[in-house]
Amino acid sequence: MKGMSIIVQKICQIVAPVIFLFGIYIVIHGHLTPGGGFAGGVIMAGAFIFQIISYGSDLPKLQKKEFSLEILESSGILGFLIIACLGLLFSTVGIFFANFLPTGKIGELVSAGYIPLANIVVAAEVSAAISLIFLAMIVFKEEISDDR
Amino acid sequence: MNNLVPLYIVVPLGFALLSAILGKFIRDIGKYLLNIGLLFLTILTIYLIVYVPETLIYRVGGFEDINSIPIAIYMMIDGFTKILLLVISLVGFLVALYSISYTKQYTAEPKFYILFLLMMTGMFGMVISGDIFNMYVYLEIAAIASYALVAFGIEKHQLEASFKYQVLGCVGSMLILMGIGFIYWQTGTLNVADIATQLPAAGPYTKFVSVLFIVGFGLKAAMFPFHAWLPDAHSSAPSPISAMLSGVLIKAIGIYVIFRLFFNMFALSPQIAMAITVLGILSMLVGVLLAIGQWDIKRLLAYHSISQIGYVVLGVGIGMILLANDGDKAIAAFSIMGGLFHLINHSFFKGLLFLNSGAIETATGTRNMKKLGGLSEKMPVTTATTFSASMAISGIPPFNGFFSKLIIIIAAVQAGFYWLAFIAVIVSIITLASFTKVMRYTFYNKKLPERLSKIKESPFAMALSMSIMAVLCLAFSLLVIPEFREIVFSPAVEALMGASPPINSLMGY
Amino acid sequence: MEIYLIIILALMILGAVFSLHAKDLLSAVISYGIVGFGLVIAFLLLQAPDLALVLIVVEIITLIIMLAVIKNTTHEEEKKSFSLSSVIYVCVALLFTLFFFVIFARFGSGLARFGEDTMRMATAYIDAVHLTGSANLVTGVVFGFRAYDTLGEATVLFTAVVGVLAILRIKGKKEED
Amino acid sequence: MILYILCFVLFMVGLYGVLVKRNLIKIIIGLAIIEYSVFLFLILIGYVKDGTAPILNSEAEGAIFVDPLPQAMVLTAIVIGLATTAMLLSIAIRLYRKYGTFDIREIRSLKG
Repeated sequence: MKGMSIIVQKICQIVAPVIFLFGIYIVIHGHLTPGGGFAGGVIMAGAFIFQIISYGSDLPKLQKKEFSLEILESSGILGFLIIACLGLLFSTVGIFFANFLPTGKIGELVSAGYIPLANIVVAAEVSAAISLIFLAMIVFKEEISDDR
Repeated sequence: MNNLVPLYIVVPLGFALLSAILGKFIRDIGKYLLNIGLLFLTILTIYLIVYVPETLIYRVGGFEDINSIPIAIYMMIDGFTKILLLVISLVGFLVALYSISYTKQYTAEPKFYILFLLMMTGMFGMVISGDIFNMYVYLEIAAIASYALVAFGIEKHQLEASFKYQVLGCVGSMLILMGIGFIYWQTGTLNVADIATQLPAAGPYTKFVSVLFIVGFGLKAAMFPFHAWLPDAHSSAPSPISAMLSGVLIKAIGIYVIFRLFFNMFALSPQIAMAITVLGILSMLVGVLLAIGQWDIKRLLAYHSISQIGYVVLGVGIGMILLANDGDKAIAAFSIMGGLFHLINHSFFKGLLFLNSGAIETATGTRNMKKLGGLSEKMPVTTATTFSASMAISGIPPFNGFFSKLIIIIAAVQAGFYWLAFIAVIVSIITLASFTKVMRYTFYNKKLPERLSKIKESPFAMALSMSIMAVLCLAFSLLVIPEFREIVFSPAVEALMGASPPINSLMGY
Repeated sequence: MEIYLIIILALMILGAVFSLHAKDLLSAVISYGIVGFGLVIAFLLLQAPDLALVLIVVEIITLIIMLAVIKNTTHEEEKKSFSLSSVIYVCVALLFTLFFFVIFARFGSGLARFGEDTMRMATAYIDAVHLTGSANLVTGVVFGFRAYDTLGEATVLFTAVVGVLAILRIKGKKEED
Repeated sequence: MILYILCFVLFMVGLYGVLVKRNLIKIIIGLAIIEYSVFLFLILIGYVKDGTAPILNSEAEGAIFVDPLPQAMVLTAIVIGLATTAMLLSIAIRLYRKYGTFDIREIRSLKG
């Protein structure tokens, strides 16, 4: 897939890291300001897609990305399931989604028990998932144009 | 005891994710994880049915009710749920056994098993949840997994069928979400038991909301006016998947929710009960009339699924009408038991029929009965299992279909709906006619055509799972005996009706 | 505040009608964007910042994917053939909307008017913040009280990705049989 | 009450797109419009007159809050809507590659 013009690539060089950083900010502060796992994950996926569109890359590199993103995605949800099951094992009364970490003072960065962990893990899963959907469509269109 | 309840979600979901990660490195990890997981869940369900008769309530997250308003999501396993859990796990395990050798023909085999496990997660989560929005989320998982599985073979007709199925499924889901919005608007809560206390008995508002739910879940269960997607989706899906769709999916995310909502959440109103029963009768008639002209085996079976679902809805619908017009409670309990018994039986013989059609298709390469003939010489096991399944669906005595249809017809007669019983008998006779046609044209009529001479019996895993299912078709007719009936059906009927008289007194022995 | 919502909703309906009647697929997809971004503004007006944030980015990505799909396909749609079914449908739709309006006008009084407080389960979510400890109540509900829904919902996205990858693979069946 | 009626009209426009239109992409757009109208309907229910966004920061001590529960539901439903649209689009690409057109009439090779 050929990339876009030099102007777009230069802008992407400057803007994509900022978008990615903004996504990480939204995820980390999920339990304090609006946003959270889903919003941050989607923004990170947007930064990734922005780079793919503006720079373009050949087929094998895209397929290699696809492989690593699938691993990231399934381990993301597995992490979320493990956090849920940790509630089953550790918390005093042993319930499925129990909040086994101390909830701390409301408003501080490290405060809401396992919610920041869950935010990070879900953000990884959502960003990998949406980038994979976009990659699958690009790789598919790439392969059709190859054999036509 | 309560900590067993989340296992129904953790095991299939955990195994799906493990097979997604490890599947990249170890060749057939998905196949084994699927079978081990479903075998474990079948044993867990049988243990729950036999040894844990009481209802299990489980608050996810451990948040206690604040001044008697439930704030956590409830997981609830009662008698009715256990029947569905048994159907899902046992039929799922046998179909997983069957698909070990069936899916060798597909390229992305590991993805097939990941999607199968995710469909199981969706169905289990849907059946054990006691919260309507939670039901919607897990319904969506099972639905999206089944959309992908229907289109797994990527031929023209499979893609087109899956697209039509997705469009109607998505419209159904959005109607359900709108219904949930209306209920939240009226009651302010999402817990099924809590809504039952808050919802006003029978105003025009509750009727509008129940119509929304009937249309939404009717689309999912392919009842009469909304069955357009079922023949295409079930006939073009890979055979183990159409066995799961017909046998289990339309029950778990369609019929189960309609009964759960209209018995436990909405107040019983005579008009709604009559509407549901009429839909059941129409599905019964339309399904079997459309099935007569079919020559493609799987399309014929798909139309029969619609008519057999009509039987289940008819059985439980008569009970609902009697309860709504506060008629005789014993007959209502009896007819609900007949409906649930037919639900279990239909899962087994319809699943077996689809597996047989898959075996015929892999052996001969075609499903069109005109091109088949005289297979009984080369494929004795498949012939035997198809024979037992055809007899079961047409309701021939030693098989389970006969007993459940008999109970529904007796209940209809006792409840005074004579023309309902008459229609049920007529439909059963037409079913028998179309299945003798299937047996004659595919297995017995003329000499084996020469191009089919070199076909061989279906592979071991397929033959094993088909024969186990055929034996189960016979074994489940033992459920009519009072002791077994007491264990399996009394808690289920009680869950739906609230305290019900013992069913044995009715059968007179 | 209601006036702005009514204006935006009218714009969304116009955008939706135009996107369905647009001759060219590209203009259909772009006018579909009107509906999406109108909804983002409606969410902001209805005090739902979380949703506005998620929806604006999801909308952009949906538009990108749709444009990728119709990039080099036939742009112009088939010629406008007058179909009876669309007329029937429009009449049925008008009838149904009238019926819906009558039902709502007659007994709508039983329901809470727009802006009235209908919370029952949610009052507990607002008072029992200390249980989850999250300052953002919506994240507290999504990841705390109803975390089981979020697990299901992350699984929905995982299922969709595996489904898309399974459908978009190149060869469906192995060549030999 | 006018807001709920407009929301319902948007639902009917989406349903029109799904039932009457013959182009695959138009059907997918119709479905997405139905989804958006149901999300708006859920949030309209949750709105409380002059309530603030449900965030507990310093200056929102005694303020009235908007209902957080429909917002959590719609957050989940948005991602489900994205998943459904992605599945529909992948099938639309595949059908386009096989049939060369997005028009459902030519694709309508299946009977009844």
